Amino acid sequence: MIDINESVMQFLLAFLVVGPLIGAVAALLPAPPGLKGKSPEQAVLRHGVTVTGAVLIAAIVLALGFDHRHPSKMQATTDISWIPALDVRIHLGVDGISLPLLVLSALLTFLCALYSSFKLPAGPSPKAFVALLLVLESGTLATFAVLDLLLFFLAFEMVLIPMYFLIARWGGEQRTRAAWKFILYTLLGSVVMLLGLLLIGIKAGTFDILALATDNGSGLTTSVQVTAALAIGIGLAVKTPMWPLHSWLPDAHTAAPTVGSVLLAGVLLKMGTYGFVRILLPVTPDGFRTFAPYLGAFAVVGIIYGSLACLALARHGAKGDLKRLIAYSSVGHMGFVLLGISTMTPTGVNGALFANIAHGLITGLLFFLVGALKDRTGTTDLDTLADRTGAALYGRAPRLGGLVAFAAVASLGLPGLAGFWGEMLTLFGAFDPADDLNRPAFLTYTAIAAFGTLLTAAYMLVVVRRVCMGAAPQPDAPQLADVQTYELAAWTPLVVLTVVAGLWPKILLGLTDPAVQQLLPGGPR
Amino acid sequence: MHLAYPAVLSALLFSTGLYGVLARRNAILVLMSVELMLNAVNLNLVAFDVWLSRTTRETLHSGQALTLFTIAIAAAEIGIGLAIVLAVHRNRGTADIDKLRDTAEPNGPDEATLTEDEKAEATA
Amino acid sequence: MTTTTLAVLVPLLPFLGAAAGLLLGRTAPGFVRPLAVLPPLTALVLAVVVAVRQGGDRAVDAATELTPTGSVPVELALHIDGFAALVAVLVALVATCVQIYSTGYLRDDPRYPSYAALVSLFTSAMLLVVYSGDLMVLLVGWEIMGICSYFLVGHYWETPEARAASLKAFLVTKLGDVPFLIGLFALATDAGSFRITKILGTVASGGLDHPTLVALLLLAGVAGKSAQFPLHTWLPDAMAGPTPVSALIHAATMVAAGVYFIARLLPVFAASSAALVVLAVMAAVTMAGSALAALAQDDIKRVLAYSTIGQLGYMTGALAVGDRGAAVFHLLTHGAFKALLFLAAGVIIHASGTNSLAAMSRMGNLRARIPDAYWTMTVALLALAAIPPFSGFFSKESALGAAEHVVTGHAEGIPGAAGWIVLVAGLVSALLTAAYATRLWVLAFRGRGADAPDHGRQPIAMTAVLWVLAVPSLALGGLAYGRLPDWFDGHDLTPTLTTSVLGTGMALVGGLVTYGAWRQTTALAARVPLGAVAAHPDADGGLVEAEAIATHTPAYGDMAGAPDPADPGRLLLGPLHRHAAVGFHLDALYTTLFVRPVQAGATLVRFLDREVVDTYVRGAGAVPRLLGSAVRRAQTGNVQTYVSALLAGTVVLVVAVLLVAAGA
Amino acid sequence: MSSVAQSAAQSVVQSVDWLAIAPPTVAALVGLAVLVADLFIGDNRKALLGWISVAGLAASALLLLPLLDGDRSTFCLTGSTDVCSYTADRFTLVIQFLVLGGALLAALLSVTALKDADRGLPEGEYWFLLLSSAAGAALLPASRDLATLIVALEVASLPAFALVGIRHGDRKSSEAALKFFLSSVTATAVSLMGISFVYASTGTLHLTEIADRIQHVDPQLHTLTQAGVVLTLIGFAFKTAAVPFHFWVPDTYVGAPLPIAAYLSVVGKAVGFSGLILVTVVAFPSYADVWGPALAALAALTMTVGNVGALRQQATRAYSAVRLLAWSSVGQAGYLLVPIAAAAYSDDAQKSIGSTVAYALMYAAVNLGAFAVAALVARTKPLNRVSDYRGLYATRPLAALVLGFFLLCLAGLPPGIIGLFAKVTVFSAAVDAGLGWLAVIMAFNVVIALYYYLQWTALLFRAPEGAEEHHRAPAPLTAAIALTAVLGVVLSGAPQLVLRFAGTGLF
Repeated sequence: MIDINESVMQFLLAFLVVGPLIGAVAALLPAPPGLKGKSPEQAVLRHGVTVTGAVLIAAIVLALGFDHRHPSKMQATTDISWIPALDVRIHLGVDGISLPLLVLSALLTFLCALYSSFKLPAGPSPKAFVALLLVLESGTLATFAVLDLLLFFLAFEMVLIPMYFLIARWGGEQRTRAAWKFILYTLLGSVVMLLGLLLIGIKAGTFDILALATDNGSGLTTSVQVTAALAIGIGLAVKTPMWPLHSWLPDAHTAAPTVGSVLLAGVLLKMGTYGFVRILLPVTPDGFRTFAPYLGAFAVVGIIYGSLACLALARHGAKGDLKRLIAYSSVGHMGFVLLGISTMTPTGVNGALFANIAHGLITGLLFFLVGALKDRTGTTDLDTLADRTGAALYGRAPRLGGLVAFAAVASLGLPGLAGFWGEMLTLFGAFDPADDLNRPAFLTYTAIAAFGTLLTAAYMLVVVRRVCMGAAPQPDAPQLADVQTYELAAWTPLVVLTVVAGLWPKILLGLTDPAVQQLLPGGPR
Repeated sequence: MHLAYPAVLSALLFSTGLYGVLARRNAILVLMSVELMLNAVNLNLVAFDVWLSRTTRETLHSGQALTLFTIAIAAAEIGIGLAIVLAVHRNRGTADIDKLRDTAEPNGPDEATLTEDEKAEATA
Repeated sequence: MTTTTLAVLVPLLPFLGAAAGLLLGRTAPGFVRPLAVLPPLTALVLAVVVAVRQGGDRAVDAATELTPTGSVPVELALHIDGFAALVAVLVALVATCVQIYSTGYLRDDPRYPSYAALVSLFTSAMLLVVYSGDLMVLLVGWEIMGICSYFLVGHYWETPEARAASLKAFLVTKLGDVPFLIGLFALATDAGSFRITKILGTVASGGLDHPTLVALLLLAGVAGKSAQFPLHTWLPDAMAGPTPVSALIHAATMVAAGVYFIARLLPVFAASSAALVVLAVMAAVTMAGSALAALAQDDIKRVLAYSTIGQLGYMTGALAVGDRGAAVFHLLTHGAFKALLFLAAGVIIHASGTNSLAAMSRMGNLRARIPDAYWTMTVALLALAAIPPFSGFFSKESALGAAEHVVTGHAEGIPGAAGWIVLVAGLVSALLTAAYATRLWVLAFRGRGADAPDHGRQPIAMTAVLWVLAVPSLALGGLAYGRLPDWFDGHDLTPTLTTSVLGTGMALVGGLVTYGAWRQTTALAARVPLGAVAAHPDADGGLVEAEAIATHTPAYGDMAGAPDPADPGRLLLGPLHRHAAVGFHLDALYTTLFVRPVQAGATLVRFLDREVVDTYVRGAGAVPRLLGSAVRRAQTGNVQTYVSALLAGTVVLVVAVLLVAAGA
Repeated sequence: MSSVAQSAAQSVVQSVDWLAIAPPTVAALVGLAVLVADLFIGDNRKALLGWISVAGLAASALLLLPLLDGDRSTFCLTGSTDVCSYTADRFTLVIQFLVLGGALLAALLSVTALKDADRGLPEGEYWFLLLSSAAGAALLPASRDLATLIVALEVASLPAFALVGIRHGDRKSSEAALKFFLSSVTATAVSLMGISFVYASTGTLHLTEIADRIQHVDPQLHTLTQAGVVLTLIGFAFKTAAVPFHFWVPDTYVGAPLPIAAYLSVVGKAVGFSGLILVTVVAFPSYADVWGPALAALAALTMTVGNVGALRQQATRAYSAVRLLAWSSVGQAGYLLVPIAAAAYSDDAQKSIGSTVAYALMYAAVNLGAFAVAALVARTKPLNRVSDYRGLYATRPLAALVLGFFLLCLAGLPPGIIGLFAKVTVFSAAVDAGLGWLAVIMAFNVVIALYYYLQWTALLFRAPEGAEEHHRAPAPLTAAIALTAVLGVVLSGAPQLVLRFAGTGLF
C-alpha cells in the first residue's frame, strides 16, 4: 500500500530477524533498559513487551510497504555471503507466501509477551523467560525470512533449545519427559532434513532457494530428487506433525505453559508446512510427485486419527485433558494443510497456506482460553471441569464461555470464519488434483477428509457442551472471574483477525495466489 | 639365507610377546613381553632391509635407520614403563595388573562403595 | 438507490444489527430491543421494494470478486429472480414478527441480548442464501444458519434435552453438508465458476458430465437442511429450543432453504430423471411417515415439527414433478401459517403452563383464556388441512395439480412414475394432515375438566403478531389467480378440478374420522388424571416453556408420546401408535449405525496411540540406553581385557579388509 | 680444497631449513631450558617455570606466522630434492597451530593446577614433559616419512604417560598411567609391524615414494601390503581413540590431572587424526578401497559407542563430569573420522580432509573451554561430579553461560553456531562421498549426544541446593576460559575463519 524505499524494507526485514536476538541479550543484562516497573520482574517483562511490540510494528510496516501488486516477486531482499566454504549466504527476502506467516508470528509472540507480562507462568526467573521468548521469536521469524537452505536449517534448529527450556522450566506436570520427547524427536527430524538439504545443495551446486526454485528441479536427477524429497519430507513431517510422527505433540502441549502452547501450535507447526511449500514443491517437483499420494494418504489418516482421538478424550469418564485434546485437533488441522500441499495444485496449496494462518490464529486463541480456564479452575481435566452435567461456563463466566464457543466454532471450520476457507480450498484442490496424480485416490481423500470435518464438528461441540453448558450453576458454586482486561487485550486481535480473514479471504489469498502460481511447476513462469 | 626364516622367527617372537602381554599378571613381565614385540619388529625390519638391498639395489637402508630409532624408543619406553610400575607398586604394594580396578566404571551407585582413602583424598 | 444497493442492504442490515447486539449487549441493555426489531423491519420494507421493482421479469444480477482461489474464483454475487424476491419478503416478514413476539415472550430472560443478536444473524444468513448468486457464498449463509440454529436450540442450555438437541441438530445438518460441499465442487469444476447463471448455462448446454451423482450429492445436503426423510430426525428434537426460534428457523425459513436451493437449480436435477424419481420417493416417504408420527405425538410443538416435515415433503414432491412455481407457492403459504401455528402454540404453552396435549385435554375452556390464539390457530389449522378458502388449499392443490399434469402425460422429460408417487402420497397425507390438525385442535381447545388457570391477558406484542400472520394464511391463496404467476415464470397455479375435489374430500374424511374417534375417547379423560403444570406459571413465556420441556420426560415417561387412553390418535393408529410416537425408531437405528462405530473407532485410536505409536517412540528411546549399559559394563578396568580387545579389533579389521579387498 | 670439502660435506650433510622446523624445535628447547632452570630456582619461585613454558609455547605458535607465505620442506633426500622428511605446508601449519594452541591452553590450566597442588606435583618435570610432548605433537604433522612419523608419535606419547602418572601417592593416577602405557605401547608395536610390512613391499619409508611404488607391488606381496596398510593405521587410530582402541580413554582421563586430560583429549587426538590423514591420503591413496571401508566402520562404531557410553553416566557418581567429557571426546573422535573415511570415496580427497581439520579446530577450542570450566568448578568441588554443577548459574553466571555455550557447540545446536556448521561440513563431506548410511548413523548420534549435553546444560540453570560461598577465579584459568569463549563466539559469528579449510585443498 504505502511505498517505502528498498533499503528501508531491507532494514526492516533484517531488524525482524536480528532485533529479538539483541533484545534477548539485553534482557539478560542485570538492568534491562526501558520501562522501569515496580520490581525487576516487572521491568524485564515490560522489556519483553516493548521488544516484541517493536518487532510487530516493523512487521506491520513491512506488510504495508510490501508491493501487493506482484507478491510473487521476492522483496526486501538482502544477500551477503557469510560462509563461502559452505556456500552459505545470508539471503533474506519476503514474498506473498512468507509475509502472512511473518506477521502472524510477530503478532502471536507479542500477544504472548503481553499476556505473560500480566500473568507470568509459575517457574524460575522471568528474565530467562523473556530472553528465551525473544530467541524463539528470532528463530521463527528467521525461518520464514531466510532464502538459503542451510540458514533455513539453522533457523529450524534455533527454536529447539528455547522451546525445550520453556516446556522444561515453566511447564505443568510430566514436563521434563515431554520436553525431552519434543526436542529429541524434532531434532532427529531436522537432522534427517539436513541430509536432504545437503544432497540438494551438493548435487545442484547452490544452497540458494530462489535459484533452485527458478530452475525448478531441472538441475537434479529424478533419483536425487526422490531421496532428497524423502529425507526433507520426513524432517518436515515430524515438525508438522504428520500422522505417524506426531506422538511428541500431545505430550509437549499438555506439559507446556499457556504461552508455550500458543507459540508451539501457532508458529512452530507452521515452520514444517512452510518448508513443504517453500522447499519441496519448487525444488524437487518430480521427487515430491512420487510421494504426493502417500503424503495425501497420511494426511487424511491424520485428520481422521486426530478427530477420533479427540472424540475419545472428550467422552465422559475418559479423564481427557483439554490441552491434549486441542493438540490432537492440531494434528487433524495439519492433516488438512498437508492434504492441500499434496494435491500440487494452486488451489490446494493456497488452501494449505490459508489453513496454516487460520490454524495459527484459532488454536492460539483456544490455548489462551484453556490457559485462562486452568488459571481459574486449577485444572484442564475435562472430567473434573465438567463433573456431571457440565461446567456451565455460559452462566458462571458468560464472556469466557462465549469466547470458548466462538473459538470452537471457528476451529470446526464454520464458513464466514477463517477456518472454513483453508479447509474448503484444500478439499477443492484434492477434488481436482494435479493432472499426473491419480484422481480416484484423491477423490477418496476428499470424501474422507470431508467426513473428517464432521468428526471435528462433533468433538468440538461435545467440548462446548461439557464446558460451556450444564445444569444451572448453584449459588454456592465457586465464582469464576470473567474475562480480565489484559486477557481481552491479548485475545481481541485474534478474534478480529479470524472474523476478518473469514469474511474477506482475499486479504490472504490475494497475496499467496500469485506466489503459488509461480511456485508450482505447472503455473505460469 | 632365504627371507622366510627371519620373517617367521619375527612372527613367532611377536606372538610370544603378545601372549606375554595378555597372560602375565606381573607388570614387569608384561613390560618385558612388550619389549619382545618391539624387537620382533626390529628383526623384521633388518631382515627386509637386507633382502631389499640385495634384490632392488636399495642404497638408503632406511629399514636399519628405523630399527635404530625403534631401539631408542623402546629404551625410552622401558624407562618410563618401569617408573610407572614402580609408582603403582609404591601406591598399592603390589604390581599385579588384575588388582588395578579403581578407575573402572562402577555399576551400582557408588556413593556407599567410595573407599576410605578416596574420601580422605577428596576432602584434602 | 438502485435495486442492487437495496438488495445488498437487505441481508446487511440484520447482520449489522446482530454485530451491534453481540458487542454491546451487556454494556447498554437499554436499546437492545429496538436494535433487535428495527433491522428486520427495514429489511422487510426494502425486500418488498426490491420484489416490486423486480416484478418477475429479468433477474437482477451483480457480482464482484470475493477472492481468487487458484482455479475457480469465488464471487460476491446477487441473482434475484421472482422466486428470490418473494421468498425474501416472506423471510423478512416472519423474522420481524418473531423478533416482536420474542420481546414479549422472553421479556425478562437475562440472555435476551445474545438471543436477539443470533436471531438477527440468522435472518441475515437466510437472506444471503436467498439473494446469493454464487454457490460458495450461498454455502457460507447455509452453514451460518446451521450454527445459529445450534446456538438458538441450545438457548435453554440448563435443560438436558436442549443440550442434546442442539448438538444433534448441528451434526445431522453437517452430515448432510459434507456431500453437499462435494456436489458444489463437482458443479464448479464442470461449469468453471460458482455463479448460478454460469452453472445453469452449462447444464443447459449439457456440460454436466454425471448429473445423477451431482444431484444425489446435493440432495443429501438438502435432505439434511430441510429435514427430509433420511436426515429429518433432528427437527422434532430441535423443539427443545424457544418457540419463536422454532417458528422462524424450524418452520418458515431454514428448513425451506433446502427446497429453495432445489428450486433455484432445478435444471440440474431435471437433467437426470433418476434423480427426480429419487426425489419423488423421498418426498412421498417423508410426507406419509411424518404425518403418521405427528398423529402420535403428545408435545404440541413436536406435532407441528412433524407437520413441517410433511409439508416440506409436499414442496419436494412438487419439485420432483418439475413445477418449481407450485413448490415455492406452497413454501410461501406454509411459511406464513406454520409460523403462526408455532407462535400460537407458544401462547398456549404460556397460558396453560404445559406443552402436553394430554394435559391440555384435561383443562376446561382454555379458549376463553386466549381468544386471539384460539381464532388465529383455527385459521392456521384450516389452512394446514387445505380446506378451500384458506391459502393452504390453493398451494397444496397447485402441487397436486402439477403431479396430475405429469400423470396425464402433458409434461415432457419428467418420469411418469414420479408423478404417480407424488400424487398418491399427496392424497394420503392430505387425509392424515387433516387428521392430526383436527386432533390438535380438539385436544387443545375442546378439553374438559377443571378450568385452565387464568394469568390475565397475554402481552400485546405476542397477540398482535398472531393477527399479522393470520392475514397471509387467509389471503395468500387469492394471489394464485392474480399477480403471483408472473413472479413464478408464468406457469398456471390455479387448482385443477379433479385433484382439488379429491384433495378436499380426503381432508374432510380425515377431519371427521378424527372428530368421531375423539368423541368416543374423551369420556376416558375424566377417569385417568394426567398432566403436570409448570412451577412458575406467571413468569415469561420462555421460562414456562423451559420448565414444560424439562418436566415432560419425568411426567409422561418420554419426550414424545404420553400414556393417555383418551388420545384419539392412539385409537386411530392402534398398534402403530407406539412406533409412531418415537419416530419409527430411526434414532435408535442411526445410533447403532453411525454413533456407536465412531465411538468404537475413538477407543481404538486411543488404544493405538498409547500402545502402538508410543511404544515405538519409547522403544527407540530405550535402545541407546541398553547399548549404553553394555558399553559401560565393558569398561571392566582390567588392562589386559583392553589390550586383548585392541588386538582382537586389529585382527578382525585386517581380516575384514582383506576379505572386502579380495571380494571387491 | 676447503670449498671442495665443503661442497662434498655439503652434499653429504643435508641442508636444514631452520625456520621451517622452528616451531617444534623452540618448544623442545624451552622444555630443556625449563628442566635445567628447575635445578637453580628456589621452591617459592617455581611458578616462574610455568610462565616460561607458556611464553615458550606462545613463541613457537608465533613462529608459524613467517611460514604462512609458502610451502617449505627440509631434510630432503640428496638425490631427488622433492622427497623430504619434513614439510611445512598449509596442513602442517594448521595442525601445528591447533597443537600448540591446545598445549598453550593446557599450560594455562596447569599453572593453576600446579599452584593449587602447592608442591604436590614436581613443577620442573611437569613443564618439561608437557613441552616435549607438545614438541613431538608439533613435529608429527610435518613428517613425511614413516620413521619421523613414528618417532614424533612416540615423542608425543611417552611424556603423556609420565604426565598422567605424575601425581605421587595417588593410586588412580599411577593405575591410569599404567593402563595408558600398556595400551599405547602395544598399539605402537602393532603399527610398527605394519610399517615393516609396508617397507618390505615398497622398499622405502617416504610417504610420497610409498604412494608411487605401492601401486605396482609384485602380486605375491599384495596381501602382505594390504595387511601392512591396515596395521599401520592401528597406531594412529588408537591415538584418536577409535572404538576397539578406546577402552583406555575413560580410565586415563579420570586418573590423570585435569589439565592433562584436557591436553590428551585435544592434542592427543590431533596427533592421532593428522597421522591418520598423512598415512591414508598421502601414503596410500591407491589403497583407498582398503582403508576407506575400514575407517567408515571405525567412525560409525566410535560415534555410537562414545555417545551411548556418555548417555549412561549417572550425574551423582564420582568423577562423572570428567568421565562424561571422556566419553564425549570418544564420540567426537567418531565425527572426526567421518571425513577421512569420506576422502576414500570422494574424488577430491583434500576437500573432505579439510572438513576434519575444520571440525578439529572447533572441537579443540570448545573442548578445552569445557575442561577449563570443569577445572574451575573442580577447585571447589574436587569430586568432579556432574551434580556439582547444579545451579552454577546462581554462583558463577558467566562460567555457566560459557559452559552451556560450549556444550551446545559440541552438541551442534544453534546457540553453538560454529558447532552446528562444523557438523554440517562433516555431514556434507559424508553426503558428497555418497556415504548415506554413515550420514544417517551420524544423524542418530547427534540426537543421542544432545541428550547428555543438554541434560548437563539444563542442570547448570537449575536452582542450586546448598549455599555457595563465592571466591575469585584464578587469573590463568579465567584467561583460558575467556580465550576459548571469545574464540567460540568469534567463530560462531564468522565460521568462515575455520571452515575455509574445508573449502580449499590443504596439501
